[in-house]
Amino acid sequence: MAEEKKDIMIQFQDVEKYYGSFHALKKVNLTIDRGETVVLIGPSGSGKSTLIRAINGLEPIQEGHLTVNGFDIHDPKTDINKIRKRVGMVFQHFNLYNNKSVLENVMLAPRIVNHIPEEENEKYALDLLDRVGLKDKAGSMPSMLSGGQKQRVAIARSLAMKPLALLFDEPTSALDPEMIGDVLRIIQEIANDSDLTSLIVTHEMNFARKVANRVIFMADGQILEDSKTEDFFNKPTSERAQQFVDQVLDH
Amino acid sequence: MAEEKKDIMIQFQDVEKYYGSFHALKKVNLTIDRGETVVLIGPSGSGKSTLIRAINGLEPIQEGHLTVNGFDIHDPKTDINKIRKRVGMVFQHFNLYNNKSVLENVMLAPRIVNHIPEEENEKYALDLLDRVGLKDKAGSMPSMLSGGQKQRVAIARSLAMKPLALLFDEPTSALDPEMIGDVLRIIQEIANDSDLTSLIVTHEMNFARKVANRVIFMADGQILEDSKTEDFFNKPTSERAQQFVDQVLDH
Amino acid sequence: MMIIAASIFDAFTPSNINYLLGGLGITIGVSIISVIASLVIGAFVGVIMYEKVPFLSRYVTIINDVIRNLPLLLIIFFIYFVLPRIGLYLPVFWATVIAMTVFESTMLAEIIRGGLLAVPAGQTEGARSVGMSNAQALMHIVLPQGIKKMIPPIISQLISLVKDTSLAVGIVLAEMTFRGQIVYAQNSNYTIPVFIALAIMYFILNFGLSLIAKWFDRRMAA
Amino acid sequence: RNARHVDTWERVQRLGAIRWGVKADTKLFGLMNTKSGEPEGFDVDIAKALTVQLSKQSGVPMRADFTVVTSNTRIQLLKNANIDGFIATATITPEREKIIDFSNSYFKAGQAILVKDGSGIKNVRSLNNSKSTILGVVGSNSVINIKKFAPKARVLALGDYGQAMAALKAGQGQALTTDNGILYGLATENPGYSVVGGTFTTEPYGVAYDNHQTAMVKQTNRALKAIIANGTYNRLIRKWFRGVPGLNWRSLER
Amino acid sequence: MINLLTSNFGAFLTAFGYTVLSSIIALIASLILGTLFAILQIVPSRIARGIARIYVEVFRNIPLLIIVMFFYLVGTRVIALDGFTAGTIGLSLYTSAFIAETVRAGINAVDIGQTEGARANGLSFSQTLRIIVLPQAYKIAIPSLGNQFINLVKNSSILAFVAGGDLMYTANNVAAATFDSFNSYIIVGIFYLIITLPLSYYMKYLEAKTKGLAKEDS
Ligand SMILES: Nc1ncnc2c1ncn2[C@@H]1O[C@H](COP(=O)(O)OP(=O)(O)OP(=O)(O)O)[C@@H](O)[C@H]1O
Ligand SMILES: Nc1ncnc2c1ncn2[C@@H]1O[C@H](COP(=O)(O)OP(=O)(O)OP(=O)(O)O)[C@@H](O)[C@H]1O
Ligand SMILES: NC(=O)CC[C@H](N)C(=O)O
Ligand SMILES: [Mg+2]
Ligand SMILES: [Mg+2]
Repeated sequence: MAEEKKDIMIQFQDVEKYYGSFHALKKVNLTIDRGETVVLIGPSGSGKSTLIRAINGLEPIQEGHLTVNGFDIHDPKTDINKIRKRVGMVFQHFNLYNNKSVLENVMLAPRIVNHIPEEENEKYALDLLDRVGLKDKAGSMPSMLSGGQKQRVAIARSLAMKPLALLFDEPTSALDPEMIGDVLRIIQEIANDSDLTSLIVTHEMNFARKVANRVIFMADGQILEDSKTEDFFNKPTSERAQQFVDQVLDH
Repeated sequence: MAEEKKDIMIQFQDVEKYYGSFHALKKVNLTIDRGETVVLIGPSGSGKSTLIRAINGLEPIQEGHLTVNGFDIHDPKTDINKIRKRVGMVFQHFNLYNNKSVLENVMLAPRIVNHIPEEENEKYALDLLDRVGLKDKAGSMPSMLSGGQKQRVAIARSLAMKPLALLFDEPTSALDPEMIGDVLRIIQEIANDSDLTSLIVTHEMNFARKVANRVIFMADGQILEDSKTEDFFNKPTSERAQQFVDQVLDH
Repeated sequence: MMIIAASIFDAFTPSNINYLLGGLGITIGVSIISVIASLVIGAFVGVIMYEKVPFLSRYVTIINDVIRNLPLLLIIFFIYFVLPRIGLYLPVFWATVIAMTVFESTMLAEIIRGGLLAVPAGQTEGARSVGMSNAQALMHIVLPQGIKKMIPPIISQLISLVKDTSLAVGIVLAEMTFRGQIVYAQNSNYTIPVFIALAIMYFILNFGLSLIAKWFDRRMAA
Repeated sequence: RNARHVDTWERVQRLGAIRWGVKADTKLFGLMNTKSGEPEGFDVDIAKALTVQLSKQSGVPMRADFTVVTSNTRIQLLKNANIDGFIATATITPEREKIIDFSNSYFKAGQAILVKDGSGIKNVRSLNNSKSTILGVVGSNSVINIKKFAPKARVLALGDYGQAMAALKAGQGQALTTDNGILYGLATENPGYSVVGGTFTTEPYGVAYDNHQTAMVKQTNRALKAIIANGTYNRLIRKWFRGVPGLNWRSLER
Repeated sequence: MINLLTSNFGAFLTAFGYTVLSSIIALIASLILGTLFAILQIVPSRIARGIARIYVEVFRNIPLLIIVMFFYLVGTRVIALDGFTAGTIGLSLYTSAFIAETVRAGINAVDIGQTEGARANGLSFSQTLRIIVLPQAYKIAIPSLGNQFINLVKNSSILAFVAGGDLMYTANNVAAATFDSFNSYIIVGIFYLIITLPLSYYMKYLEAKTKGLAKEDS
């Protein structure tokens, strides 16, 4: 498996995922190259979170191969933490460590996982907080931040591990409308960084249009559409996708 | 107070509201006539929920007069349940009774508050569920419904008390994007019912534009703007409102 | 009622009061040692049950469930009768400490397991998603947050422990309740006043503890 | 089987002390003095006298230490090696002799009943009906014996004599049964309650040791003879039982 | 062990019956009392809240042994209470203090939105409490009520001290008569586990189920 083509970052081959008897991912095939920015959309319950969490090993798969950065996640010999170190994840509900300050949230994993020297670690963490506009909140506890601020810290926390890929699971859907803009702007900046691979689940269609190279549409655990962004928004091939886009853009 | 002009439904006169030492509503003056549809917007924490909850007596006010349907809410002699019977409220998180079926949710208050005969009550409840498109879910428990369905049941539940006014506090902001349309459509139908007074907090600007007679903009506990809908969207007078509208419409 | 009132004065001579207070010392002594021992063991067992280590967690959980579902009184008697069979000859004080520790550590283990489970899954996921190991996530993220939720039930369990030392009366530990019995053995008219005095002393001790716990809890929350 | 008791006689000489189990809740025999923290009573004094005599016999100076026991725990404390022996109003019975050793009898008691004056109960036979409840203490053979004399009555076993007496006063039963000596102790402080009907069993008290302590038992029997011979025994009988109403202390002398 | 069990089978079985009976009576009584004192703690009357607080604190902070002794020796002077009755009353009052706390916590854990929804819908305070909040509070409290019940069964062993005829009392008597303490206590231990273990596993199952549901909800 380590002989994958060098420019493939994430590859699903006939992946099947079950929750008990519920079939959540059905024969999923998907290849994402290094540096790509891919947006994943689809109705609620279609399996978007399941797919994205599988990449990070948060959900085990039952069948098929899922190769991330050259390692097969489904192979029991693979050390999942090796993958996670290089693949960051940003959650809908932020999942900041409630018991740690903002700065500690960013510094903890580099310190205890990558053993970065304290000084270097702090400097980089503060740089990142600066980049997301929150250097002045370094000493605050998560509970004192607004949703938008929390999400920006979560993004900085992921970046601190110098990831090759970042996964975003509805990063703005728990935010007040006013806060959404700031977070999307930062995600866009990160995605434009040509080295980084991004996979983003979102309902913000305008944003998707601006940022994505490709759009993937899922329904009922299947990938129904995988197209260039402009093609997708001009005319989705499947009726289900058309219907979805209409509904989301309607009001 | 009962000699208010007959066509005024809700009137705030120099209302002040504190949470402990926090000044949440500052000298609020506002008059809403019977049959009007008013949209209330403003940034997070500006006091929109506080204002709307005060009308229903869910939050006590400290100063001023707040007259609803001719009764002064701030007067200790007023029986708040008399007002609540005629003023319905729809919440962001639906607040359906989790321990009652859909039909029971709708029938409970008319039965135990208004003592409507069982048969008549059930007939009307089923009519309402039909109106919101959920007659077939009458026997379901709330936990089996999607967010959009829950909110439609909540609307039916409010209507069952034959209210003079309905208050909506961000009725769609906890919903999946696909579900929002249906709920907004029903709210619009209700608002167009010329007898009913509606006060709606929402971030859905397109909807606001379609449904409202007037738009009220709040920030920091104050009403900064109170204009005809078209006037507001063409050119808000305050800079703060302009900025807010830009931000919400931006992405 | 007359008898009670009259015998209150007779029952509480300075030497009797002293004697009872000496029992309070033993009650507190047994409690403190058992608290510390059962917190350590309970934390260990609780984490094993939470972590789902293959085999180990399963058997530890079964043993824990059996013990915590037995009456403490029974465990006290049982331990007391069993220890010599396995060659352990202990003074009553230590037999009580062992019985209390065996029982209370199973109760605490259950509380600790529950507290860890109550930390939202998102916290573990956040930690795991940046490459932390299970142990690192537990130590740095889950445990510190779980402890906050565990404190109130732990405190009430510890208050139970203090009350439960009264059961050691069955194996003649000279704690407060037993000494109460000795006092009324002098004159059986003292029986009722002594029980009232015991009730008051336990109440002060435990209510005091719960006030301290509340204060502590508020400080933690702030 | 009992490592620390392999040989009690050898052990007490080695340590220069005998740890006696005595009662602390039984008037006349063993009752705690809360001022001194030391138990006092006939059994306690016998223990002291025996210790002195046993010291003489062995030539090793020995101290008497006291540990509190109750009817329900005395045998277990012996088995747990918390004590070397007990002198605690314990009747020598064949059942007990299977698991522990007894010296010769040092006191002859008999089981009786204590009732409220004017209750109309004259003896144990008047309790033999299903309406009667008889109170006793867990671990005493009295609650087992009584079933032979009043098989129809209900028997309730409480934790100690204080509780049993309080229960009798509270009306939880019509009679309290145990050995006459213990009952006289309770009767002295509770006017209005009397021992009635005389004794209906014989209860020879013995000094108890763990199983197979032949040496210790032999030495104890020798010591018992000695303290009877030198008048100590009768002095103790006088000290504790003279003036107890209803009790003929002279008959107890040896 | 088998010998001891068969030769005293009748006694153990009767004792088991007493333990079960006392537990069931105390469960029902303490649920009723506990709910009452939980409600008193949330009504808008300071006096009611104060009385409820005192009740709960008193019964929570005094050992059950002493409460039971009190009813057995003192309470019985008011109306005759035998050991079983006095023990069961003590057990009920003691447990009700804990149940009051559990039910109160359950009430507090019901989403405030449920109350607001009901009040906004025109229901009165007591209607809201009775019809909407309490049923949900009980549901939330089930795991913890279950644990209280298990504790109650275990605590019923206190009846031994007042000759309540229960399992523990019988174990003590059999042990004293046969000198076979080891096996007597093992036998009653098994009898206790027959009641408590299935309950405890059922509670764990419920806990797992509600947790699973909560996950799907969010
Ligand atoms: N832990 C779980 N156990 C059982 N079923 C689950 C679990 N997690 C998700 N599912 C089910 O799997 C399906 C896909 O869920 P998933 O969360 O991936 O959907 P999604 O596309 O992310 O939806 P949303 O837009 O609501 O986040 C849903 O039907 C969901 O109910
Ligand atoms: N119960 C409360 N106690 C103390 N402060 C409160 C309470 N409820 C609201 N506040 C504060 O009052 C202010 C106004 O709150 P309110 O909920 O009315 O705002 P809002 O405009 O509805 O905001 P959002 O758009 O986030 O719902 C906020 O600063 C909030 O923190
Ligand atoms: N309770 C007692 O110790 C006295 C009763 C009786 N002599 C016995 O040995 O059991
Ligand atoms: Mg999802
Ligand atoms: Mg609000």
